[in-house]
Amino acid sequence: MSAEQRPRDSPQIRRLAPVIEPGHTYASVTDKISAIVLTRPASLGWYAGFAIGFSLLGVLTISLAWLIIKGVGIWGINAPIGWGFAIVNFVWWIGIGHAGTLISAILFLLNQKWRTSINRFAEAMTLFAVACAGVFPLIHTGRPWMAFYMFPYPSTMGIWPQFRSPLIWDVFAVSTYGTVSLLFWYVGLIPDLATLRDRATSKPRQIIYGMLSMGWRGSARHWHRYQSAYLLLAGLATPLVLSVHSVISFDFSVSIVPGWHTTIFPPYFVAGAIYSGFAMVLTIAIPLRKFYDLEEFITMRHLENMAQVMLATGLIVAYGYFFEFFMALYSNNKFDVFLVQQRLHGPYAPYYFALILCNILTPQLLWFQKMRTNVAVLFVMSIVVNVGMWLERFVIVVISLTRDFVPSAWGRYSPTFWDWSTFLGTIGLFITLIFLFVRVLPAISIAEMRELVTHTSEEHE
Amino acid sequence: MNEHRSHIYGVMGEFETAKQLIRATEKTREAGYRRIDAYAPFPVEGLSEALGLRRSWVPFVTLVGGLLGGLSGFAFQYWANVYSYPMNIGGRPLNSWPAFIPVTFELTILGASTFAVFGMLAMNKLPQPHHPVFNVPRFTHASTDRFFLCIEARDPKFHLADTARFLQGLQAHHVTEVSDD
Amino acid sequence: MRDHEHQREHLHEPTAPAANAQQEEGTEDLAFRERPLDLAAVRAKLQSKTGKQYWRSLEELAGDPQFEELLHREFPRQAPSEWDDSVDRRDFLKLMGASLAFAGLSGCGRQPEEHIVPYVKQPEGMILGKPLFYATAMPFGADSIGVLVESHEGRPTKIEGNPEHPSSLGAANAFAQASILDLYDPDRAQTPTKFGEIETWSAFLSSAQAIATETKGVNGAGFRILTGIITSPTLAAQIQSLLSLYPQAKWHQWEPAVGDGPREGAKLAFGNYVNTVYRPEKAEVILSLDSDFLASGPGHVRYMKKFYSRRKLDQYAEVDRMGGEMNRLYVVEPTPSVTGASADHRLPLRASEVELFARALAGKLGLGGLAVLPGKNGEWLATVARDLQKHKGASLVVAGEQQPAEVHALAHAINAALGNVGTTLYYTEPVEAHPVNHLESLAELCADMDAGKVQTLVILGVNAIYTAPHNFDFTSKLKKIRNSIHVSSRYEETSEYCQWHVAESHYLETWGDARAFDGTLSVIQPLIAPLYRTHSAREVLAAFSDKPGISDYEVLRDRLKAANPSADFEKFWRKSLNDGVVAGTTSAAISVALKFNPASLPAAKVTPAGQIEFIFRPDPCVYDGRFANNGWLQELPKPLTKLTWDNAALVSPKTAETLGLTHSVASRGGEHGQILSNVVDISLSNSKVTAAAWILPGQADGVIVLPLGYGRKKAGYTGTNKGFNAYVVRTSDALWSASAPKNAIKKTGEEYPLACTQYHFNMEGRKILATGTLEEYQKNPAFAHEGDEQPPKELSLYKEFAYPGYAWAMAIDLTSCNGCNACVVACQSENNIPVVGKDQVMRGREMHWIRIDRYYKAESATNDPSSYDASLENPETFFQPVPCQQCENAPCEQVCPVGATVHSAEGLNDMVYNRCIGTRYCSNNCPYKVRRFNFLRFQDWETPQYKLLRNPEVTVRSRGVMEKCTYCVQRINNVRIEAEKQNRPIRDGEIVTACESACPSEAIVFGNANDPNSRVAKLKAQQRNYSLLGELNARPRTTYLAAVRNPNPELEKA
Amino acid sequence: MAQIFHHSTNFISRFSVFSAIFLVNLALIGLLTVARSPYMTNQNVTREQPVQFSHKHHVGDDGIDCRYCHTGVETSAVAGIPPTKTCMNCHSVLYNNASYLEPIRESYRTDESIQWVKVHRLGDFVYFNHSIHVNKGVGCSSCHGKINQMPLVFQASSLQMEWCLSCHRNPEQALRPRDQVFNMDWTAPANQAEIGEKLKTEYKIRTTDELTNCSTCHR
Repeated sequence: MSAEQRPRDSPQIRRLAPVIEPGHTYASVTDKISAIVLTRPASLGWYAGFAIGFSLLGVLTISLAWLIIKGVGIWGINAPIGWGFAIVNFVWWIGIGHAGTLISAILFLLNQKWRTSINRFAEAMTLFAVACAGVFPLIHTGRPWMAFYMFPYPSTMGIWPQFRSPLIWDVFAVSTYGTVSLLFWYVGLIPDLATLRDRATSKPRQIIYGMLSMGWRGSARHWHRYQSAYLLLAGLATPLVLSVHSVISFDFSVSIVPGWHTTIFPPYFVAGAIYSGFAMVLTIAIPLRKFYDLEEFITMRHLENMAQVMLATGLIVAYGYFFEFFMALYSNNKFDVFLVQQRLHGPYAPYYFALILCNILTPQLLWFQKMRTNVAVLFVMSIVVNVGMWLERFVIVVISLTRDFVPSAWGRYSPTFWDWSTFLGTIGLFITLIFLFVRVLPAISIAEMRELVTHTSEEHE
Repeated sequence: MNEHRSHIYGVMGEFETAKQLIRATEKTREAGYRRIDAYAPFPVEGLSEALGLRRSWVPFVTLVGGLLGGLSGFAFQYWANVYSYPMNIGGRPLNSWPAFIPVTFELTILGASTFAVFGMLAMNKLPQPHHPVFNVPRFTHASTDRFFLCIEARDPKFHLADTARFLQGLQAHHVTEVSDD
Repeated sequence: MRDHEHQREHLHEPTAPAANAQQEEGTEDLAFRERPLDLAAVRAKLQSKTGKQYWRSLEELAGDPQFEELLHREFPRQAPSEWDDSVDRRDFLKLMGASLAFAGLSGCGRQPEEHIVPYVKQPEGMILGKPLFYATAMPFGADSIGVLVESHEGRPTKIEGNPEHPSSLGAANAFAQASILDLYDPDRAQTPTKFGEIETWSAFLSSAQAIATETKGVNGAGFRILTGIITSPTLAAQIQSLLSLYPQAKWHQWEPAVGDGPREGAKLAFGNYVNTVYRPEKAEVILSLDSDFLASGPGHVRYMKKFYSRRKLDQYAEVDRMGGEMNRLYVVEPTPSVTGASADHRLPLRASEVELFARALAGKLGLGGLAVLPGKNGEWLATVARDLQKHKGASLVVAGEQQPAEVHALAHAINAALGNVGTTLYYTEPVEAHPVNHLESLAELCADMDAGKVQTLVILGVNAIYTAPHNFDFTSKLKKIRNSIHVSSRYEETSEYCQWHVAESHYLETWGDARAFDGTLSVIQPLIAPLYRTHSAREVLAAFSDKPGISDYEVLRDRLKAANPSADFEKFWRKSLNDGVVAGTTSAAISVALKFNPASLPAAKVTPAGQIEFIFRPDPCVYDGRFANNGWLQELPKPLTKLTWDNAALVSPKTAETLGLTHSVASRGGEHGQILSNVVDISLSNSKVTAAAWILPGQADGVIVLPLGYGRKKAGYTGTNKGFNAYVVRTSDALWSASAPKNAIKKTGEEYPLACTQYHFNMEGRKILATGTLEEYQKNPAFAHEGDEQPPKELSLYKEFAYPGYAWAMAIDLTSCNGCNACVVACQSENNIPVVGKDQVMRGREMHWIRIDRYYKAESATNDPSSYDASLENPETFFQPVPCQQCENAPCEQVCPVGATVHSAEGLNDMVYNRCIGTRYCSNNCPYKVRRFNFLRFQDWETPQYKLLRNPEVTVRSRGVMEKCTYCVQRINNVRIEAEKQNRPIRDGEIVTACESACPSEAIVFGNANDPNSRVAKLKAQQRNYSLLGELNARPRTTYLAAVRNPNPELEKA
Repeated sequence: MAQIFHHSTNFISRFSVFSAIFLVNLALIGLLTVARSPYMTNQNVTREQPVQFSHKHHVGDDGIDCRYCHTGVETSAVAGIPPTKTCMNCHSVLYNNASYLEPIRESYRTDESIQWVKVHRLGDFVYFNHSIHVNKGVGCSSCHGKINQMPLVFQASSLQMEWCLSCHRNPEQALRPRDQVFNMDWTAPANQAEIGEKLKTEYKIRTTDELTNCSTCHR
């Protein structure tokens, strides 16, 4: 039977909803996806979006220049709040990155076919998010031009980085994460680049795509090794993605600051990362499928599955929040107890309640199929969760620092203009990269779609 | 016949579906051809078996990379903290091995994955932008919706006319000879 | 010398080392210099400091040599001072242009060629690279503090106390230590001026001589001299000789922040002026009648040392005294002072009621006078009286400088009655060269000026227009004077209205002498020839005499010769210079007969109950305004309020409630930075001032304190327009306290941001400050450890690091700390700590390496003084100096990614500035929050004067770097090197940290904990010894000795 | 279209991949080498001085002791550059009208200091103390090289931290009898190892632990 006859709302059929609408051939998927890059002219909307992103990118450049000139003092940080927006944004961006790797690696291992049409741009998103995140650890230092001290090179001082510091772990974790994601993404791209090479009409494009595809010719022998390499990468990326956000959480849990020094952090940070990551994937996927009418490839099934993942991870995060309280009260450590109380009725209580609203209460709507299948709702929801997860990092990083051990040193934090401009700037960087990406590279993995076609056609036979 | 081989890479046949390609490949191997290769727009299940490919070395290379990364990672941290410049950091022991684990782990992953990717490319002899098969005009479809089987001239059993006929016998369309230049 | 061998000034760049301006003046000079100090350049640079000087365009900028320089530095040298972190557009563009270049050039880059500029003739006695110490004295009111000045190749860099000097005994107060910053203050007046136009000294001399001849003609009629209190015999003699030269000339005195009370009180009691000297060490019971004798007034540094020598409990445990001989201090005062806050018992009374208290006490002791104190205060009084009587001859009653003559007279009478005279206090001839009633003296001058009887007025140092009672309207009167000469170190309010302004030399630039509170004479010797074309008061006076141009040096030597016709004068002279005191000049005790009957006193005038009492007090940081331009003192948190850069009208919580005054915590900076307070209009004696209100727990209700010294209109870059000017509402009839109805103070509805470094006063039930009474201590010496959660060492998974050699450690006795701030300034001066300015303090970014936390022992429902709470009416107050705790398990070290802070083999928590990249992780992870971060470029690299100031032994930190207390590692290293050269171990007490050496109460002790005989080891062995937040197991090397107070059990019960 | 790339591109592309990797590493190594090169350290770079003062002549030929001019070396952190007066002690009579000594005489006349060009330039944040090294048996030549053979003084050592550390980690290699400290021609004897050890205990040299503390040189 065909798409239009199928009643969309009856559950048991809905569950069978395909990951790609039927009636597609190898050729048709190839055409449709590669067309976006090769033939379709850039729409006005694209230019508009790109313009926005690019101007925000300009804001970033200015903010950074001013930062280098004046020093981190242009931000709201102070003593005792040594870390502010920079670290909040860093953790937030890294978190967003995680969904990409997760979708492409873990779902691949679990052999979830529905991943195929979203993994490509999810991976791209990962890379760009990591790029945005990577900005902060560097610039948040007092002397960025000295940041190379963090790398283990044979200096004339005969001294090495301090490997007990979580920040050094960050350096390795984030750079590894960046590298591996890039490799993973590129390996996935090679066959599609070959496709583009073969379908490109203009010489320059042929050459560029040709170079990038490295002369891929779909030889069975190559596919043979290719597959095992890809599988291995997926297998490696999975523990990596888990480790990276654990390491990020070590920045806090390894310290002794009340509100940071918690063993629940690694799992709950990872869950939070995936949570925000899927939110961001939705934020991108929904407009993408709309504007480039890819509804047949990114189907309701994808959106719904992602919604379900969000719900699940959201609940884990909620559990994390709960346990922060429980452990503090249970341990009866006076500093922790005081801090969690501060969260409820300290000067920053509103932020905490806003975070609960965004991250725990709102997502409960996802229990209802109606909501899960309502594109508009999902889009709004994804934004809300992104905001919520940002707030979570704000609560953890900043608010914990405002009330630590010695009351005489208690203080408060408020961001300055430059805090905001830097944050928005990175969003600009992200948007810019995403827009460039959809124009020059296939946003959906063509080769894998072809596989999907075979499978679905087999299903239909 | 040998004079052919100098400028001929092999003979290539084109197929509609993956299934046809697999069948054809099996037949070709039964016919005793060994120096053959199949081309598909996506990894076709069963094709490797049909070609009788052995387990790839990629996993082994990856393992080596992982071990290298991890071991060197830990060894370096140990050396730097215990021998190169021992320092009392907050009363922690010089060899605070638990603190060295994260870096060691990340380096293991890094080593393994880089070896996996570059190993795969190397074994595939990539990059290789130029290849005889590209001389076949219709081969562009190999990256879209067509499947190709190529019997190479290097194969001892190879004979231009016979092999071509053999391929046609497998309902291959457009059997063409692949020139080698 | 150190400076020309290795540049100390900067992390990455060489900056001009000790330039020394002496050679500018061509004087005989024993100093080294590298680059001449071009005064024009100085001025130009100083202008740029105010941020006026910008490049007009990037092109122009690109051509600019400064820009080239800027490219090779991490950051622009000419960028406006970070003190105001305003984002200026052109400033922004200018720097934008440079920004691109930074990326490439910063970090690497070769060091430019440098020059070594040796002496031509090296002064003998100087070893290059080794500091020399000179003894001199800082004149201050009716006292002078003997100091030792550290000098590096001719540039004084640090001031410490002179152990030989009676009023110092080796310690120093904040003023004395900060006075070195005044020396290098770029805003000092640098040449004589006439009507504001630069003039030469010779021009002044000639016009002075013209005046002199003219004056001679009318034998002195209309010739007046106005000075503050003068204790310098030489100067006094010179004035006297002038007066004898001009018979009709007059000498007037005006010291705005010291009342006539002490003088007139003595007159009232004994019939003539006498000077009172206390011996707190001999007193078992001390009652202070609104006297802050531990922190201000003549001899206070000595008094503090002596007072706390009686509160050391079982220090160094030689004898197990268990505090047996601990003295007891009662304080009656209107507003919490350093003395009052650290008292065993404190009774808040309105200033005018203090006199009632004194009368009642006198009555109780049977001296006549029938006044009795109603209610609880009466009981309090009775108890105190009993306690005093119990200790006849070993008790002491001290009256405050701002209290009226009556109270002082009563105090004298009471002391006499208690038989304290000769034991706990004694009387001497006045230390002041010419004691007079200052108010009358100034009034007379003003009257005469008004009457046109004054043609020539020479003002020595007095900033009369700023400080004179406003009803005298000094300004308009001064305008009438034909020849007005103002001699002061800065071109200030008064200078503007004078014909001549003579830039006065700093006391470190001149020869002179001064007497201490007990009459001891010190020779003031110059450490450096005048940096600018400045002159001493003596030179100015000489200009009007018949023998002008005679140098201070000669005058001084002649006087001393005359006074000491001893055989070998040179020997005597050298000894006097070396010791800092002139032997045998201490005034002898005199016996005085009490001619005073308390009963005969007229009724005291007391502020009516319904009314509000406004009282004027010198500010604890800028005093009467003379230190207004001193950045160290401006940024020094005031002991009780912890306010910086501002004064505020202090109100008690209850009064605040009735007046509806509150604070709110600003979101930026918050409790540790910015507090928004209500602005009030105060209309008093038909004048008005607008001030920020500050609610101060422990203040007497119905009292509003107006601290003097702020609201300067012409103080300099640092001090101008800070706070409000209380002098504006100060009149001659209400010099120290004025009463007015409630409506005299009105909320304007506006809010004013105050920079407060510690708003939160509650310990939140955490064991931060262990306190107890002597009784508790004697019952349970280990009371400080009740409820301790410090984990036993065995619990650690890790093997201990051994510290076989020295183990540097510090013990701070909280019993002895009263928050006087001496250590904070000492540290700032020793360690080149920058001043960051109000805006940065409000963001919680002050840089003090040692801070003094102030906590109230108040079971307050709220932590906010601005909401009234009975427990805040008179809370017990405690102070806790917090330097880096040098933890053995330092949380900061473990998280530093680059190993910029690591542990030394002697247990120091080393901070390596040049390795630090500024992640601030260490600061986050420091439970004591003692780490300080250079968020912006706080150091001033441009001003040449500040380059002279810096201590070459300490790296000057730059932007983006973390810094903190290092136990003065530079001092440790230097001492160790000397010891090692002699192949001997370091002796206990050989290394003295800056804070330790400054502390008048010897609360801070540093030493080697591995040596069981060291003082620090003995202190740590005490049961009072505990570590701050011990439960965190950071194992601090800095530990505290619990604060023990000695309250009167009788009052405890009540 | 068919073949897009020429045969040669196969080689070119592979070659470029490898050379890229190679070049990156080469660059890194280069960077580290430059950092240690005289270009950065000014090692072995002789400087033009206002007066071409020859240590070879004064020390090597005339045999003047270091301490005659560098008076602070035993007592102070800095050895000290002699005042003009010191030069004039001799040169008021010797070569007292040699033209090349004019700057000296002029300085003495005008009381204007001579601007010598600095040769040994430690990092701004390093607190080196001459006296302790000299007193503990570290000879001048150990760091300054054979001054007595230098017509114009140049910096004989890199003065980089790793160089300092090399000695602070095992001092015995540089220790000599105190009477040899100012001997420019002293060379380590064959049995320096054991002599060093002996001297190390005799001089009470601190442990390597202590000598390599950050605060030993940085404050």
